[in-house]
Amino acid sequence: MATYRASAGGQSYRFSGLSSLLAAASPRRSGDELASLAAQSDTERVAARYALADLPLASFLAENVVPYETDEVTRLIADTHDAEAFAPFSTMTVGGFRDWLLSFEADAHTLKAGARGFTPEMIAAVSKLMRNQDLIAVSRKCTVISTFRNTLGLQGRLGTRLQPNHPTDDLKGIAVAILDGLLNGAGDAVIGINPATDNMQNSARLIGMLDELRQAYRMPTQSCVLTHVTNTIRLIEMGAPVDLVFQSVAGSQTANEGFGINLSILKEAQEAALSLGRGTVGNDVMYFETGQGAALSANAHHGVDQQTMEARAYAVARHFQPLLVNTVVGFIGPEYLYDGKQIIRAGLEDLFCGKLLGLPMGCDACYTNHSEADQDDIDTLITLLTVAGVNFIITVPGSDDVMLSYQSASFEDLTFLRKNLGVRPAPEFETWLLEMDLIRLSGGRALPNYPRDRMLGMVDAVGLAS
Amino acid sequence: MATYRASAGGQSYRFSGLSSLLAAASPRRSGDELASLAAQSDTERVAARYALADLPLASFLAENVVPYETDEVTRLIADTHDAEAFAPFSTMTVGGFRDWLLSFEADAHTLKAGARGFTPEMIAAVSKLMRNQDLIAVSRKCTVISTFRNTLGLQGRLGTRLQPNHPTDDLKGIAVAILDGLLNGAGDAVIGINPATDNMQNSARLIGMLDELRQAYRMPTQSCVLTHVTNTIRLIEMGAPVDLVFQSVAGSQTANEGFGINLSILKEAQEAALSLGRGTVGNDVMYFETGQGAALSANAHHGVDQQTMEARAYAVARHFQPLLVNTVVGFIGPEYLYDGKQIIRAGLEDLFCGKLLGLPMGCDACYTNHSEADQDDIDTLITLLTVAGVNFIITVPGSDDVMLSYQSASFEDLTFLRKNLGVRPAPEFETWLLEMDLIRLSGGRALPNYPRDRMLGMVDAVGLAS
Amino acid sequence: MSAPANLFGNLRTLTPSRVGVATADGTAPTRSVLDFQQAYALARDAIHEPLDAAGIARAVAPLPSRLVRSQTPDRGTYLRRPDLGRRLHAECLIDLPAIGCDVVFVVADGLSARAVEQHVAPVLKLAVERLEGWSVGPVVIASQARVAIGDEIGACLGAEFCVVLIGERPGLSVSDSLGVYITRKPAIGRMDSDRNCISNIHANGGLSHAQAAAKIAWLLKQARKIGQTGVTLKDEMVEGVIEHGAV
Amino acid sequence: MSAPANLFGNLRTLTPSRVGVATADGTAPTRSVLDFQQAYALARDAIHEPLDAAGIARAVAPLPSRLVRSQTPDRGTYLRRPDLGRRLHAECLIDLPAIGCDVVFVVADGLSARAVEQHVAPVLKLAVERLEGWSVGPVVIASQARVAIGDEIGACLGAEFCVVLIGERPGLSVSDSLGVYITRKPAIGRMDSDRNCISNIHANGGLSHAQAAAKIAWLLKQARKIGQTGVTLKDEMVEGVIEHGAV
Ligand code: B12
Ligand code: B12
Repeated sequence: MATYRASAGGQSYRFSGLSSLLAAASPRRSGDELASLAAQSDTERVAARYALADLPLASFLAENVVPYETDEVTRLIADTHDAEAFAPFSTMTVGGFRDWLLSFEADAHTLKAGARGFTPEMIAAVSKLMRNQDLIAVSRKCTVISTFRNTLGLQGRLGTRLQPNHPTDDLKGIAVAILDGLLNGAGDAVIGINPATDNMQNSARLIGMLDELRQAYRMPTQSCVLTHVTNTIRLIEMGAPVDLVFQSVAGSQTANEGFGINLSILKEAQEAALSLGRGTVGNDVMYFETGQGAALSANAHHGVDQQTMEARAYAVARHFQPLLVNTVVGFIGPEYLYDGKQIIRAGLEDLFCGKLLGLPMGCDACYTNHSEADQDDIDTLITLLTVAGVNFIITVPGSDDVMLSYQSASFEDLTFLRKNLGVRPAPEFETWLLEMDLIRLSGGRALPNYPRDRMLGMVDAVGLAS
Repeated sequence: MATYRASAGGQSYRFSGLSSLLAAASPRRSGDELASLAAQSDTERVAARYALADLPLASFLAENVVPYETDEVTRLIADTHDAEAFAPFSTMTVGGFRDWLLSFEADAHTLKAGARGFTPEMIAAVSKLMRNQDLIAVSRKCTVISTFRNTLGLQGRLGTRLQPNHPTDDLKGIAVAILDGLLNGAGDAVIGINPATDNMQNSARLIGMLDELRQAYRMPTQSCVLTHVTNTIRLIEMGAPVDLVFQSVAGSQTANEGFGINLSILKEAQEAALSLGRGTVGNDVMYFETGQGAALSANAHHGVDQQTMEARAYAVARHFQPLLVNTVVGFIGPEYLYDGKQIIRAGLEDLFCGKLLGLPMGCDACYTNHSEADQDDIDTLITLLTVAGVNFIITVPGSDDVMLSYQSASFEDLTFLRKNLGVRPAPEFETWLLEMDLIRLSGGRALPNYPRDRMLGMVDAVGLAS
Repeated sequence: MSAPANLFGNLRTLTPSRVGVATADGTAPTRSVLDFQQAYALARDAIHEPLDAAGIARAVAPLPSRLVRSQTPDRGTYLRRPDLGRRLHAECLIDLPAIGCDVVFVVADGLSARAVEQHVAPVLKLAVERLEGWSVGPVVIASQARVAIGDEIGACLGAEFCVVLIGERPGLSVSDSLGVYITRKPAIGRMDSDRNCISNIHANGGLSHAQAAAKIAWLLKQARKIGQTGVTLKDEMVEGVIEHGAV
Repeated sequence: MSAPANLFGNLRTLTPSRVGVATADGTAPTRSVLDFQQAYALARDAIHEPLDAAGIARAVAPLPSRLVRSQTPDRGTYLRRPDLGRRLHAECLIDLPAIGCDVVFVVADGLSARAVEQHVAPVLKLAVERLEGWSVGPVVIASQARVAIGDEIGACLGAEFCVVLIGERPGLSVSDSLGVYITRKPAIGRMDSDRNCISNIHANGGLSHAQAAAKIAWLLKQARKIGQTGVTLKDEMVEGVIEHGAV
């Protein structure tokens, strides 16, 4: 384990090992303080950044932050590293890499070419040297497209997950929320329900309902019931019309074990979903959620700061060619991201790291009521994320998820973003919205009510089907 | 003094007088806490907002928050209120006004037509019911154009004050900073120096230097030395080539007296500057700075919350048809705006209030080292402000004002905003930058060095002139 | 009110969600923004309400109970230090001798003491009724506690199963939602994948006390049958499908 | 390093400003971002350094001095409560009898104790030298103080003029900048428009001790002549134009 030294403010500091250097270089964050990994002072933090800036990127190929022998995520990262893609960066330092990322040379093309050469640790490292505006500027340049029944991630487009949760998975209750989302033009990334219960029969029923609705209205989008991956595998076996397989993933083998998963389960699930061949535009069948703090919460962080662990989760995700990945950034609570400022920063970091690693990255811009954040912070974050070219955001009715008990963006927020930043839905979904008279491309005045009236039938239909 | 009642969270609250209602409805803010005006709890705050939402806008014409008899700012507001412009709003409540502002009906045209019908208190009131995204959306719709040697405030444009301060007003030192700004395309709103000393001869010298530079390079912009207005009047009398008259203004007569000014001094200064007829495109000759907390700091807030006092300062400003008004939002310190979150919110409020009242509103997105904010917050704020259509921002070399000792946006930040949000300089200035080969409209690669080389002479020239 | 909002009028009763908020112009009207803020203020208050542990003890009687606390000194620390909320305060160990039992119920305040006060006693009573033949340990009422505190408690008592009933984080629409976490062979270091969860037990359109109790019993019995809790124990309870109807 | 940055090389010495930061691509390079952050960390530390009041007293000797403090209990409160920093702690009043004098110098830590420690003694000495014939009161050294504390001090002592030497807020390039505020007829309630200010006294390209002292003396003499301080007292000092040269 190498020792790194640097001084700042007239004091010199040493950091033993990449992990402690990375942790000390992180912006102040409650999770790293909880893990006793954070820098003790602002000057120590700057010293760590000086040291990090001078570190060759190649160092991250030489030293693993989590042991190769005992961790399959590390093995995945090391074994799938693309040395050829990395070649142009092999002599760069982390600081030089930041400068390159901000240069004109780094564009959609070169960033895409580099993605498989970057390890999560490299990307986490460079993000620690970046200001919010740097994270935004680079994320914006980076385009990652994924496809299933529509095309997500195109420039100037903003996708949305329509999240219609209900505390007892009541079908009509869920249908009303879906209707609300569609009337506001949401749902191109996915219509995705978190089921309140883990009951298999219940999940099957939800999947069936989503598929019926989609077909009845010929919606060019995909659906998902976000139950545990092992449940979804069974549901596929049972013949349920599964579009996407969902799973929460984390950045170490142990953390994933805490989620009851490993790489081979994910592989099995991906293959099962692929076998259904339900995609029309493409066949990206996986949907992953992540979020800083998950590994630490499971005591499976191996002394690595939470943002680096998060980036490692992206290495897991990218192995399975996902349609959607989103960080649920303020979801867990203040012990990992204390307030709006930390949530905003983490949201931008996660977007940056995910995109640079080649993921179709979205964000659930959210907070819980025990953290020091409010809806103003969400307004701020979704605006920044949209400027930064996020692939999609999560939207729930009135910002209030009544089952998961936290606040995210709302359908109205989507209208705000479309009006003020000019972003548009996925093209196939946009065409459908126009056909259904649900949006006006120009912005313009309110829509007539008849398409809405027509769609109200949706809720009754669900009643009959169940 | 009316009493207002409302309940929230099962508790009922009463607020005596408009001032306490407005204060209790304000977002949590250190300045209002310092003044013992803030709501005691989140539920009290919401109760105040319910009460405020139901209040007719006309109430603000019936009750003055600062007495008419003893305050010339109140008299100015009351006596110049345009009842005809107000007519369409005369039956609206504050809550209904918010909804109207967010509707399609409220557009650049109707907002402009309403401006003189709105009082600062009405606008401050409605801002308290608005989320960050509402402030952004409405500010963006509102266009205020002002002119002197160029046209500021056009849609899709972002102006900049180039602020080249030096701790001893060294001419060459200042010239280097100006050069740096120009090479980065800054300076269309104004090239404006805060003189370190109040010495008259020194200010005269600075004004002369700015005018020489401007003429030598035929820059279609205006200059300003931000000394006290009474000094500027004398300088005009002495024959100095004054483009703009600067002054800090506040929202009550007493607070302005604390600044050593009153309305008639401002009038005198405006007339003096107008008499010089130096504008080419137009003749808006006044430049005002404001900032939440100034009135409270002078103990001249009359029990009114700091944001309402700030909006009242805008009433002072708009009376003199300014070219530029900017809030120096985080400039004073944590006693008025504690952290990044409060600064960001206040910046958006100030922009909103200023624009709705008809001001060509800019913002100095800044913080001091004793507040809990950092450059990430500035990145966030300038991005939001630009989306919100701010007329101009302040830029200083490397974000660090070496004389005023605070941090603002930098020239590089302007490049970030131009690249990522597509905003452009004032058209006349843009043409000049293109002629001088100082920017590429397309974004594109770095510029050749020759125009820069050519401009380096600027610094030597200043040496000779002095 | 704009037309689509009116259209939503009837549909709104089908879900506690804030549906149909948008005006014809696609924005959230003032009323809904303020209602949201009011709910937010209340949710935040709920988090800080202290647990009336003695009251819970009385409510669960005649089941015997023990009062314990985590290593968390206060609420502020509780929010930042989940590690402390997962561990028993040393002085409580003495109250939890290794008696051995089939199942121990642990009542933990979690993020909502209110949820515990509203729902624990009836759920517990109904669940125990369904567990005929099971030896049930004393109810352990833990303050400033997280789910994993049940691991240490269960291990101390020598319980085969631990059922933690805990206050879920308060949301804007419900601030008294109870969650249940079932773990076989509780021991410090158990992972969440070793447990099963029943969530959203509350009266605002959530799971009823009877439904929750039935599911606890079903999962416990199934767990005993297969010798496992966690991801390998699947909820295939047929009555588990919740009846649908008005909220 | 990119070309324009190099071009700025020589020019950079002409100002302490962070000029010529942008790379050819118009962004701030890593090095400058980190240097900025380092300066930020240091500036923030500077704000919290306590004043060595006894050390200042020794440094200004043989001028007699008095140590006082404001009503602020600690630094955190100081930052949030300027009202308390403007008022004398009650127990200090006894040390400030109404002796009457032409001018009293008040040394206040303000936001930078470092500025006071670096610059007060020499500036004070040079200023007093230039004030021949003036009766100078004891130097009052005030901790946790704001500019306006001089009003109360001056009033207590019965001074005609009060000159407050105070630590200005630390910036990234200089954290020991001294400011001077001169007020005629100091009394609680004076406004800032009643004062004159001399700012940016420091060694990083700021005003020298001699220049500052000369300006203090000029302003005091002019103020006595016109019977006023504040906006009506204009700085028309001819030597006031600062010599220009290398930083
Ligand atoms: C926060 C949360 C998480 C966090 C947990 C990390 C943390 N430190 O809190 C994260 C994001 C990591 C998470 C992950 C998952 N969660 Co979860 N989670 C929640 C949530 C929103 C709040 C829990 C809470 O308030 N706990 C109370 C506090 C005071 O206790 P705590 O000790 O701090 O919290 C512990 C438990 O909450 C536990 N936990 C969290 N989720 C789950 C899920 C299961 C099945 C188990 C056994 C434990 C568990 O993790 C925490 C740390 O040990 C609930 C919904 C709700 N309204 O309660 C869903 C919920 C419990 N989670 C759920 C699910 C399905 C999952 C996942 C299995 C999803 C997936 N497919 O991967 C994963 C993996 C869980 C695992 N095995 O570790 C479901 C459970 C459904 C069911 N009846 O079984 C719920 C009810 C939400 C839902 N309906 O989708 N979750
Ligand atoms: C903060 C600040 C302000 C704040 C003051 C409010 C506050 N609560 O702090 C605001 C924005 C309102 C302000 C306004 C003005 N300021 Co001012 N301000 C400063 C700044 C940046 C820091 C002061 C500081 O750290 N004080 C130390 C702390 C610990 O003490 P304090 O008791 O909290 O602060 C008091 C004094 O700073 C005083 N104050 C602030 N500015 C001025 C200006 C003058 C002339 C006077 C007499 C007092 C004064 O107000 C504070 C509250 O009483 C200095 C620059 C610097 N580097 O110091 C310029 C500075 C002092 N201000 C300056 C000027 C010119 C002004 C204005 C006159 C501008 C104008 N044309 O209107 C106005 C009006 C001042 C007045 N008469 O009230 C000049 C003074 C030049 C000179 N040598 O005379 C300075 C040096 C900056 C500059 N070079 O432009 N200012």
